[in-house]
Amino acid sequence: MLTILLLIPIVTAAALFLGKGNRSWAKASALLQLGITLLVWFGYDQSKAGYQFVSQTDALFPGLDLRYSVGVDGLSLLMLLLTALVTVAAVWFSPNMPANNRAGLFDGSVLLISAGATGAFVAKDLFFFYAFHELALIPTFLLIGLWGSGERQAVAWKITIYLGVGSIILLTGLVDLFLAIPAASRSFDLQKLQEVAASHLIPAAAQVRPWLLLTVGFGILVSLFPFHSWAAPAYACAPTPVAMLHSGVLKKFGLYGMVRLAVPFLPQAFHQPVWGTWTAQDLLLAALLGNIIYVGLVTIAQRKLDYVIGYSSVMHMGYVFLGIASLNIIGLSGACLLMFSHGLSVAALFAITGAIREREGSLNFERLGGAAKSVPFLSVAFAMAAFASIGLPGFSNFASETMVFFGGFKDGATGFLKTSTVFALWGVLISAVYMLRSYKAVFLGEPTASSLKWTDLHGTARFALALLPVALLLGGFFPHYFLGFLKPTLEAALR
Amino acid sequence: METSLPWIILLSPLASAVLILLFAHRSKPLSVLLSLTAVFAAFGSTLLLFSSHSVVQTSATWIDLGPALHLTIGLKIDALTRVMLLVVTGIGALVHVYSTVYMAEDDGKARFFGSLSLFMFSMLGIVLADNLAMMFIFWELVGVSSFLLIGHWFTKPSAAKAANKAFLANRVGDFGFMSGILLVWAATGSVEFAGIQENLAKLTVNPSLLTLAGLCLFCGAVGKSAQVPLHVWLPDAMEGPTPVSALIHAATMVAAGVYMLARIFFILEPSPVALGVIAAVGAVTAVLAALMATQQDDIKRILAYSTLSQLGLMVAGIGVGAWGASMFHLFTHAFFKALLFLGSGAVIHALHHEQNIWKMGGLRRTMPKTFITFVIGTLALTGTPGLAGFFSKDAILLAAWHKSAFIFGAALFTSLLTAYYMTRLVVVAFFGEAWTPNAKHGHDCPPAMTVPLMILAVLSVISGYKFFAGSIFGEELFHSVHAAEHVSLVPILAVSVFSIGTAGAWFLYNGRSKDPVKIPLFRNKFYIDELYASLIAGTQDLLASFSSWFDHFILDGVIVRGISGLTWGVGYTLRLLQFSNLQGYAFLFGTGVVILFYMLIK
Amino acid sequence: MSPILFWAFSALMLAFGVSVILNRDPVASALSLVASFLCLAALFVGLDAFFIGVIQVLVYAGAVMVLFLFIIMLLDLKAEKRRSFNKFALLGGAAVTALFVAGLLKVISAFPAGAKPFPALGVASVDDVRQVGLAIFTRFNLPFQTVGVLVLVASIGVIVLSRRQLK
Amino acid sequence: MNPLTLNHYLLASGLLFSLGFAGVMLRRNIITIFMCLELMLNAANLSLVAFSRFHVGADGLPNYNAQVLVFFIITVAAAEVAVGLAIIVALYRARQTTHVEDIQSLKF
Repeated sequence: MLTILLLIPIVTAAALFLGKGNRSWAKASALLQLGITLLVWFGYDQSKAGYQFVSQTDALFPGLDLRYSVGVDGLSLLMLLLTALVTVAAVWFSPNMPANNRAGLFDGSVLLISAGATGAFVAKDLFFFYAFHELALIPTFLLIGLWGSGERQAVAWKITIYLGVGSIILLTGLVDLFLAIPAASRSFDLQKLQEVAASHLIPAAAQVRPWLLLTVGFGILVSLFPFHSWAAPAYACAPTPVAMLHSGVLKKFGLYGMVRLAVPFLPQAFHQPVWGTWTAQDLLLAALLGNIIYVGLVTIAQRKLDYVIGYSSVMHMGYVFLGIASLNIIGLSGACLLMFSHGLSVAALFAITGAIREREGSLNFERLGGAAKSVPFLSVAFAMAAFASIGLPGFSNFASETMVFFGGFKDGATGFLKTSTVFALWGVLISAVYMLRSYKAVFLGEPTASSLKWTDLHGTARFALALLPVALLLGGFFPHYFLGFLKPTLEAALR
Repeated sequence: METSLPWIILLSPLASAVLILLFAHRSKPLSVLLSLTAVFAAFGSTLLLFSSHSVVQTSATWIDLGPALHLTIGLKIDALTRVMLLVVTGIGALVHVYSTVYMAEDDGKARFFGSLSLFMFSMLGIVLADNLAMMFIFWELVGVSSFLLIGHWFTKPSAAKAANKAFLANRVGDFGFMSGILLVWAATGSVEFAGIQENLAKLTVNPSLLTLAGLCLFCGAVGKSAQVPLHVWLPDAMEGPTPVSALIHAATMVAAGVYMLARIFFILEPSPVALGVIAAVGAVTAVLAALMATQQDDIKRILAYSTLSQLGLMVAGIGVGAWGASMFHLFTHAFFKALLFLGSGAVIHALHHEQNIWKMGGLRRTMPKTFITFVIGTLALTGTPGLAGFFSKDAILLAAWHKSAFIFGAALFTSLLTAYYMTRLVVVAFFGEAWTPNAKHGHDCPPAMTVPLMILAVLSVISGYKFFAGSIFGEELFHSVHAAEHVSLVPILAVSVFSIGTAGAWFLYNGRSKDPVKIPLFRNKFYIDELYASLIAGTQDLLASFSSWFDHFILDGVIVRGISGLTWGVGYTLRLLQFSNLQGYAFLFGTGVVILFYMLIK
Repeated sequence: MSPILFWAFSALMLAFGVSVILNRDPVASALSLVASFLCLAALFVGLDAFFIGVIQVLVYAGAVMVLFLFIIMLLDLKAEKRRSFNKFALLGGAAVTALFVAGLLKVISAFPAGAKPFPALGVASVDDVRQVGLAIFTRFNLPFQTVGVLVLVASIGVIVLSRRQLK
Repeated sequence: MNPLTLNHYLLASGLLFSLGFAGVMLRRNIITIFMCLELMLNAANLSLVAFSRFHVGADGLPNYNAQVLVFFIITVAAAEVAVGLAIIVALYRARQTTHVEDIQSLKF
C-alpha cells in the first residue's frame, strides 16, 4: 500500500515530464495521495506499537542488512498526513502556467518534492530515509531557479549548496552513528535500530561526536539558528508550491530525523559537556534561543510579507527544538505535534501570500492595505493561519506549544532549560507583534485602489486551502486524538 | 441534566459563532437570530443553575500524557461562578438586544454578532474553568475576540491600530500569566485549583518562589483588567462600537482579571509581599485613571477611565485581602457601568456619532428616558447612599481602613474624583443648553435600546441590597463580602467625599460652554502613550533593524558569502601560476625539488 | 677498470655535456651529445655491464641521436641569434643547479657505504647478456610486455601526430 | 689514485643530471631542452648501473635487476623521444618556431 502511495507522485511526475497530461493530472495525483494516506490513517491500529503496513524486498547488498523497506508508525503517519494535506494545497495554489511542456516540468517537480518527502517519512530503512530527502532537493533547485522571483538564481544556488553541505555533514553523522553501534547489532532497518537504541549500547562519551554531527546536519536542514540564512530568502523567492512544501514538509525531515535517531540513540549526549562547562543541551538551547529571539527580531524588521512568513517559519523551528531538547515525553510529543501543526499553518500562510502576489505583484507593506474588503475569504483564512501560527488556543499550534512549555518546566529540568522556556514564551509575544503587524498592513486599514480590484478565492481552491485550518482546529480541540498516535513511538524513543 | 447545563452554557455561543462563520455570514437577520438564541440559552441555563446551590463538576480531557501531564477542559460551578455567570450572561443578553438596533445599518452586522458570540464563548470559558490551563486558553480567546470587536470597523486605521494594541497588551499580560502557571505547575505538579490547594505546601515552603508565581499570575490580571503598566489599550479600545465597550470594556472582560485573582486568592494569601504589590498597583491605577478622566472630553473615554479606576479599586480591594468585597463591587459595577455605556451609546446614536460632551448639552429635555437612567447610573457609580455603588465601595473602604492607610486614602481620593468627573459629564452633557445645532434634535432611541437601559437602572439600584445580592451570592460568599467589622467613620467619610465632589463639579461646570479647567498633564494621559511609543516600540524597532542588519551583513554576508568569496579568491590566485613560460615552470619545478631535497636530508 | 680511465671518460662526458648546453648551433650540440653518450657507454663497460654498454651505443647514440639530427635537418634550424639576455632567469637557473649540486655533495659525503671500494666479482668472466636475458624473461616478463605495447603505441602516436592535416 | 668507489660514480651521475637540468632551465630552444632531458635520463642510468655493480650477490654476480631497469629506461626514452619530436614537428608546422617564448596560448 505504501509503495503505491510512493509511486503515484513519481509516475505522474514522469508522465508530466514527458509532456503528457496537465495540471489536472497533478491535482488527481495529489488527491489520490491524500486518499491513500487517509486510508492508512484510519487503518492504523494505535494499540500496536512498532511499524505497520510494512513491505520490504530482501537485502540489496550481501552482508549489509540494507533493503528497500517501507512501513509507518504513529509519528511517520502524522508526517504523511501533513505531506498529503500540504501537497493538495500546494498543487491547487501553483501559479497558472502557459500551457507548454515547461508547465509539465513545473508540476512534475512539485510532485517530485512531495514524493521525496513521502518517501523519507515512509522509509523504514536508513539508506532510503536519507536518499529520498536528497531526491527532493533537486527539483527545489530547478523550481526556484527557473520560476522563482526576485534574485532567484543566487538564492537557488545558495539553498542547494547550503543543504548539500548540510546533507554531507548529516551523512558523516549517520555513518559515525552507524559505526558507533557495536558490529553485531548493526542494521539499516529502523525498527531493529530502535531495539538496539533501547539497550543503550553506545557509551556516553562516544555519543558526543555523532550527536554534534547529527545535530549540525539536521540543524542546517532545519535552519537552526547559526545555519538559518538560506531559509527565508529561499522561501520568499520560491514559487508558492515550493515554499509551501519546503517550509511546511521538507523542513520537518530534519526534526523527524532528530526524534527518530538523535533522541533514542544519544540521550546521554545531551548532558555531556561539549564546550567548557556547556553541555550539549545548553548549546542546543542557546541555538534555539537564537532562533526564537534573534530571528524573531529580524522578522519584525521585515517589510515584505513573504520574508515575514519565511523568517517566522525559521523562528518556530526554535520551539520544536525546545521540545526535543527537554527530553521528556511531554516536550517530545509537543515537538512532534508542533511539527505537524506548524507545517499546516506555514503552508496556508505561504499559499495566501502566493495568491496575493499573483493578484498584486508586489508584497511589501507600503503597497498593500485594506484587502479584507475585497477578499473576505482570503483575509479570514489568513487570520486563521496567522493566529494559529502565533499560538492562539483552539489551534493545534497552541496545544503543542503548551506541551513544549510544560515539558520545559517539568521537574528535573536544568535551570537553563527553564529560563530558555521563559524566553520562548517571550518569543510567542514577538511572533504576535510581527504577525499582527503584517495582518494589519495587508488586510486592515484604508483599502488601496489596487486592492479593491482583487478577486476573491473561488471554486475548488477554497476547499484545498480550507483543509489546512480545519486540520489545525481538529488538532487544537482534540490533541488527545493525535497524541494517541504519537505515544507508542515516543515512549519507545525515550526508553 | 445537572452536568449537561454547564456544557450548554459554554457551547451554545460557540455553536452560534461557528454557524454564523460558515453559513450565515451573508444574511444579517439569521446571524442576529442565532446569536440571540445562543445568549438567551446560556442565560436561561444560568438561571436554572441557581435552583440548586450544589457544586457541579464535569470535565473532558484535552491533553492526556498519563501521569506526566493531564490537562482537561474542566467546568466547575460554585457560588463565585454563579455570580459571574449571571453577570456575563445577563449583561450579554441585554447588550445583544441593544446591538440589534445599534448596529442596524452596519454592513458588517453578521460579522459583529459572530464575534460577539465568540466573545461570549470565551468569557464563559474563563468563568467556568476549574483549572489554570483552561483559564489561560479562554484568556487568549477573549483577547482575540476583543481584537475582532475593537477592530470591527477595520477600514478605519485607528480602529485597526487600537485592535492590535489591545491584543499585544493582553499578550504581554498572558506571557506573565503562562509563566505563573508553569511555576505553579512545576512546584505543585497540578494545574487544577483543587490540586494546587492540596499540595500548596510544596509552593509555600519557598516564599520567594510563591511571591514570584503569585506576581506572575497577577501579570495576567494586569494585562486583562488594564492595570497601570498595561492600561494603555483600554481607552483606545473605545474605537469599537459602543455595545462592545459596554459588554467587554465595562462589565465582563476587564472583570475577568479580578475574578481570576479572587479564584487564586488562596495562592496569593500566604505571601504578604504579593498582596502588597497588588494593592499598590490597584491603588495607583485607581488614582491615575481618575485624574485622567477629569480632563477628557469624549464621553466614552471618560467612562473608560472611570472603568479603569473602578478596576483599580477592586484590585486594591483584593490586595488588602477583601476579595469578597471586590467581587461584590465587581457585581454592582458591572450593572451601572454597562448602563452608563449603553446610555452614552444611545446619546451617540441619537446625535449621529457625536462623542464630544462639549458638543452635546441640554439633552435632559430631548432625551428624558436616557437622561433618567443615566443619572441613576451616575449616582450608583459615585456612591450615593442607598444605591448599589455605596454598599460595594463601602465594603472595600472598610477593608482598606483596617489594612493600610495609604490604600484607604487612595480609595477615598478616587471616590472624590469619581463623583467630580461623573457630575461634570452629566452637567455638561445633559444640563444647560444645546451647545450645537446637532444637539438640538436628540431623541430617545427605539424601545430595543431604552428597555435594556431601564432594566439596568433597576438592577443598579437593587443590586446593592441584601435581598437581591444575597440570593445571588449565596450565604457564606455574601458573609465574606462584609467580613471586615463595621466602623461608622468610614461611611460618613464616603458620603462627605461624595457630596464635596458632586457639589464642586456642579458649581464649576453648570451653564459653562467651555472647560474652565485645563490640565494638559491629565488631558494627555500623563504622556504614557508617547513614552511607550518611544521606549518600547522604539527600542524594539531599533533592535529589530539592528538584528536584521546583523543577519543580512554579518551572519549572511561575512560567513556565507565570505566562504564563497574565499573559495573564489583562492581559485583566482592559483590561476596566476599558469604564466605560460616554460623556463618558469622548470624553474619552479627545480626549486620544488631542491626544497624537498633539503627537507629530506636535513 | 683502472681509475685513470674512469676519470678520463667521466671528465670527457661532462665536458661534452657542457658543450651540449652552451652550443648555439643545434647540430653541434647534438653531436656533442652523441660523444657524451659514447663516454657513458665506456663507463658502463668499465662497470662490467657490457650488454648495457652496447645497447647504449646502439639505441641511444645510434637511433635516438640520428632521429634528433634528422629532425634538426628536417626543420632546417639555424643557429640561434643572440636573444634578449634575461639575466634573472640565468641567475635563478644557476642558483637552483648550484643548490642541487651542494645537496648532492652533502648526501654523498654522508653516505658511508659509498666510500668502500667495489667488491671483486666472484666469477672470472661474467656472462651478463645471459643473466640480463634470464632476468627479463623470468622476473620482469610482464613489464617487458607492457614496454612492448608502449613502443607500439608510441609509434602509432608518432604517425598520427605527424600526418599532414588533409584540409 | 685511490681505488674507485661508488661515490665517484654517483658524483659523476649527479653532475651530469644537474648539467642536464641546468640546460632545461636555461636554454630557450625546444630541441636543446629535449636533448638535455636525454642527458638527465642517462645520468640516472649511470647511477643504476653503478649500484648494480656495487651489490654483488652470493653467487658473485652483480645484481642484474638494476640493469634490466636501465634496459627498460632506454626503451621508454626511445619511445618518448619519438613522440616528443613528432610533437615538436607538429608544433613547428603550426607556429613556425621552436623558440619557447613564442608558444604562449596556455596563458591565464
